[in-house]
Amino acid sequence: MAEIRCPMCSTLNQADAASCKLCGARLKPTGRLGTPSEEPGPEMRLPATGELPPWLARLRKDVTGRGQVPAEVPPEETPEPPSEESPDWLGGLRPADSEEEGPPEGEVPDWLAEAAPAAPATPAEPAEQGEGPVPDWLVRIRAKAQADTPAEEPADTPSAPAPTVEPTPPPTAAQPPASPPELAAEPTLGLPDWLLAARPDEAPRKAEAETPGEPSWLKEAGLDSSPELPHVQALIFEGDAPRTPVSDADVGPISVEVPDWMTELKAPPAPPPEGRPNLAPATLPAWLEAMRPVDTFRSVVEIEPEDDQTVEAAGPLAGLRGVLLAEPVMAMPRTPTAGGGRLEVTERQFAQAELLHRLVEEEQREAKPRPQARPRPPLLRWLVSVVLFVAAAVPTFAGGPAFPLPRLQPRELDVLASIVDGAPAGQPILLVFDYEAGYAGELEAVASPLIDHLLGRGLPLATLSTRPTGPPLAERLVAQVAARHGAVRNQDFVHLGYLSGGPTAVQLFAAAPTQAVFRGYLGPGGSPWLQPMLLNVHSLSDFGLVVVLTTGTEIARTWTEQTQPWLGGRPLVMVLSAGAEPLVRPYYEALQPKVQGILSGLPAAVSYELRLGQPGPAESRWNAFGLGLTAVEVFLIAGLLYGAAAWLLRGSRR
Amino acid sequence: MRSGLHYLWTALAILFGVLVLSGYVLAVPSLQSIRSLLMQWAVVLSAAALLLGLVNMLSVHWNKVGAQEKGWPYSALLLLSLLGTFILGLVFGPDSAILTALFNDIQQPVEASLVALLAITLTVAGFRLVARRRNAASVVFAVSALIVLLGTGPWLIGGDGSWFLTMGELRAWWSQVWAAGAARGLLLGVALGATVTGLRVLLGSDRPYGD
Amino acid sequence: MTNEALLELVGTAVAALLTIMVLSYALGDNAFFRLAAYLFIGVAAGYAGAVAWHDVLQPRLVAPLLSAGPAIIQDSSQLTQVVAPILLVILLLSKVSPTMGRLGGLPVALMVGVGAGVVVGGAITGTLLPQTVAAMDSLNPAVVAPQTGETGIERLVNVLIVLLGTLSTLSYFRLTGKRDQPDAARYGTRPLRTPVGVISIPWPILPFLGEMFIALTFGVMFAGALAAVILVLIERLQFLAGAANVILGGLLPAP
Amino acid sequence: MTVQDGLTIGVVVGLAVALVALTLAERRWPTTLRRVAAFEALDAAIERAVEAGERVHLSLGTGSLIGSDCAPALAGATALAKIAEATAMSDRPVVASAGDGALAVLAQDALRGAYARTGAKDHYRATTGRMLGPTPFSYAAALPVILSSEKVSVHLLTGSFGAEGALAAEMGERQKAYVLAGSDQVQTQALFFTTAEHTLVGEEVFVTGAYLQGSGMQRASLRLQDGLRLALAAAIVIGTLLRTLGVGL
Repeated sequence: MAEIRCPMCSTLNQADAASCKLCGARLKPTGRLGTPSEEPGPEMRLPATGELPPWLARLRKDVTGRGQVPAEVPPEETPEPPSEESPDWLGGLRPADSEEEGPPEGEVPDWLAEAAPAAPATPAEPAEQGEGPVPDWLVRIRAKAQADTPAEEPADTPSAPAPTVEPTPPPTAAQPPASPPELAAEPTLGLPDWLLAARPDEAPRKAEAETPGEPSWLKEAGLDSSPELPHVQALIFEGDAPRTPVSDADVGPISVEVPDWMTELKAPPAPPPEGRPNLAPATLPAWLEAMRPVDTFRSVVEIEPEDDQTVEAAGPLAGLRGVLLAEPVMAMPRTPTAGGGRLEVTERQFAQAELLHRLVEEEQREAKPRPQARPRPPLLRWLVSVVLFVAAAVPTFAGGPAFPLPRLQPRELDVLASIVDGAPAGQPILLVFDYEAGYAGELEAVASPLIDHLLGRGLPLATLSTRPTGPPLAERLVAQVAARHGAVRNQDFVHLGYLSGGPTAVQLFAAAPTQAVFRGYLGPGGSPWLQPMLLNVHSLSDFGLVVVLTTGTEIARTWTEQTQPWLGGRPLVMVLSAGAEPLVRPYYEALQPKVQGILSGLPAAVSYELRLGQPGPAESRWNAFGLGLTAVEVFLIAGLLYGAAAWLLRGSRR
Repeated sequence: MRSGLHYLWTALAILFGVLVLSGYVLAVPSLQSIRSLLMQWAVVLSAAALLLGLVNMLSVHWNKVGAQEKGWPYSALLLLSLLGTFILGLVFGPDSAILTALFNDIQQPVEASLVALLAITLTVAGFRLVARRRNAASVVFAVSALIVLLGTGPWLIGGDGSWFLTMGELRAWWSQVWAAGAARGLLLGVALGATVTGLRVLLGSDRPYGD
Repeated sequence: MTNEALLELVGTAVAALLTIMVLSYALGDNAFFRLAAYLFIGVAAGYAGAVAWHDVLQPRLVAPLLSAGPAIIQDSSQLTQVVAPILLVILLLSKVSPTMGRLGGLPVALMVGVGAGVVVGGAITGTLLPQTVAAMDSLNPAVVAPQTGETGIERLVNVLIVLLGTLSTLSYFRLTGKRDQPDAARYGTRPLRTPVGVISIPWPILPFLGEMFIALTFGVMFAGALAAVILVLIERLQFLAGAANVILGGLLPAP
Repeated sequence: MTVQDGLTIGVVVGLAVALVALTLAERRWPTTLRRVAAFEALDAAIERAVEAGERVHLSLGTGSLIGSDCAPALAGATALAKIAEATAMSDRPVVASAGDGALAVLAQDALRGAYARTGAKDHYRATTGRMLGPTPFSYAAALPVILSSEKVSVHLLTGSFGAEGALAAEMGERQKAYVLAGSDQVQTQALFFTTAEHTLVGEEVFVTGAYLQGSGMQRASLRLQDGLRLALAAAIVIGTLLRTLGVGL
């Protein structure tokens, strides 16, 4: 492929371009550990892959208790920890007192003590002198790391991208590592702590060590953005970190996201984990910045593609790939100063401190947490349900109250009846059943007098539907009415079946009915067009009348417009759900009507039944319909009154 | 990363769209038949996509059952009923007695009951709207709905009187004249939006397909 | 009781039970509702799949292919009618596999293209032109409306109301704003001096009227929809009553 | 060729040319989108959902992909891609659903493309673009489960819906989610007006994509829509006058 896509702005660039032509973001991975001469790149970008590394996702899941997309959780993993443990250190937070210092030596996990004998586990001091410029310790780290590791590392081992060192003063006066050289010398330095924790024998011991020795000085972290911020102790966190089997796929670089545990940290009294409560869903994580203009879109840590990741050459993790290296995180824009205290700080601690710092910094931007809506019983819904059920049921079961039947026939009913009476004898009538099965209750009541009328005249019927569920609905209704007239299926009425393709197919059918429908429904087999009553039908205009039964205005419009050219002057009649009528009526009332007859709503259907002198389903629902609508009207009026009263009350209070 | 294929699909989508569109507006027989052919293909594809959708449903619920996720028994029920109905349908055909029974005794009643639930939903929503959103529009909305409802249904009291007849006429006037204008305006607006959306696809700007 | 009658009885009982289970959603989401819903979704999906096979894929693709056999590739009309769609369907189905899925872009592009073509053609020829032309109604009082029989001033007033509704609704929508005031409201208020004093009226008036007309129209449609669904609710309850009758009648021996 | 055919061709070509021209003009005279409260709230709601680890659910409706009811779904798919890009890093990325097989395939494609663009290809799961049920009401019946089990807090309905849309919107309200609903069917819009917290009225359903950091053409098309609407209004006024004067049209 000749082009690559900028991870920042998605612009296509030449494959060999070093930076994006639009936004200037670097397109190539930056330097490697093995090339120390390379200066830290000025760019800090969003991870090229941009994804939340699975381990972090799991971490978050564990801490927050929120599940991940199921498929992403490897089955063998049994992540345990966190919800119980993370709270521990959170819960232990209390205001630090200025004398209080970092964790006592004894609390440094043994393995770390072993691993870094040179690094005294010195407590950090809440020092104020944080504004030192370029961290020369970092330079030393590099030198040392280079000196120490290269021999063991394959020459081509990719490493973390050269990180950025910005001479800007760190926002917090925190004291990171006091003795960088030793840190750098430590082979485990570049490893995420949780990886180390994965060492089977040491993990338990560490866990033990942690819990009691809650670093109380940490507490302050939750309270303000005081200089202690960076003292977040990663070691403790290790207990929470998922001790997953390390696989290269799982080892992700540090994400730029603020994990949820950080968010939790914010809540002044550390919330109990089980509650998982009212977390202010507030702080804008950096990745969300992606939705903002490009400049704010940069992350602090650059993450390389997986295959570029370092294969650890030394130490217990030798052979593992993708383990975190110290540099990128260490080199985050901050300036360590030589503080009075010295603290063993891992890159995880750094990362956490950085996150915490950002969090605090961004606090201004916080949205208010959504007030947790207390679930209230839906009294209104219950009331409406009961009233409507009763209103609909009483006339059904008790027979009353009796509503007066409509006396006047709507004008359009006369028009419709004369269309039916004028339909040429012997020519089949096309009935299109285009409604959802759910509306059968309404449309069957409305359409049955019309079908009654048609069958009463002895007209043969052919049904069709553009919905898969249409044919059985047609059979339900037509067979029911036909029983009264002694009409027989496949003799007096035929089901053409399902016209596939939905609205698109209407035009195909209108143009050539016999080529659009292949097999009927409940027919004797073979093409439905071979039925005697359809033998003379070759085009749409061979039907004496087209009736469309539908709930949807779209369907009604489709049939109106698509069939117009092929109707050959045959009338088109719409049987509509009450809701669809207002939008179809313009076609009926136009100066050149495209719809010649319309039948809609229960009152019209009852009038039709009265006209035919044949009480049917419409009439049987009349009383319930009346009572139901009355109930709805009462609710609407009550709503209006309630609204008006509330408005007046508020007005008077003012 | 976008591949050359993506551009090919874009070009083809534009081509197909333009062919279909010109079949609409040009009365050239060859164009018409190309359009009709393309639409038939689309119909077949749409049916095949339905099967793909079924596979998608099956896999989603299969995973749920496999992982014993919360609510997995429902998913198991769905799997059973889906596969059962589908296989019965394949073997006996959709117009067999068994499928008709499944339709009439399961699908239709449930669907109708869902529509019946709408009655409650809409009544509650209507009440809430006028009770809470106190502005001119919601008052007009409620009054308008009331006019139509009162003019539609029978009245227990005075159902034979002149008031009722007047209400019926008011309803007709209201819904056929007063509402017709805005309905047309809304329809025109929707058609405008649909046209422009379709044009964006035909111009290759919106490419919701492929990668 | 015959087998058939028994089956029908069972069917009615199942339908009634499912109806009650679904209606229970009115009180709140519950296990009964979900059971019924999932059963329903499965049946509806299986049914739709069976119809798609029996009414589309089988008659249009499989049957011609089987009847023609390998010779089908020599028949040019069959090539376009049968072979090409079969290939497209295979490409589409290949989307199931992640590696092969890329070629599945072709059938999707075809459907999107066809859809876009249909939309543009349909919207212009189906709505934009005819509705615009229909909106141009004569204001001549002598014209008679064919279906409603209105004449004279009555019709003129009606036509004017419709025209006002259409124009004000169109004026209500505005998607772009002035650069310096993107959040300007559609209309504000302005004091108007009247004999009874100064009152504030919405201004510009047309978008305000548009909003009112839209609310009015929504009210009409809402009422129509309510009338429809109330009827369905009634039908459900009547069905339940009937089912109770049938079931009780079927279970209890006739006296 | 009849007058109407000529008119149609003219309209189609004219619109296409105008859209391209406006898109080109977009660089120099960028379109200012009028602030719409529903869309502003949408932005905020998506942010909140992502932070709270809740899901955004977008529905492409119960229409079809090949019919005249596909337009809102096409617009919805564009919006879906934007939202997917924005939520790609969330541990609960956007989930899309449809009531039609082809639309579900479209949703999957839109998601896959969006993740590929953000470099989060691995985040794509075929199950995040789902067909919930093949018929409108089976689709609506499947919604409560997806809404609660996926912890949906933003419920977007941009597609073609019939009356089932009212149920779909209300299910979101029951979940206390942010609900933004639009349909191309005016009748359904009327139901959304009561059941949804935010309703997209009229043509607003087609502009969701443009409001979510839309492309140049999407923004330009808003200008085209505004211009066309004005032209329609003018045509109606002029046509009415001509008709009144007895000029045949």
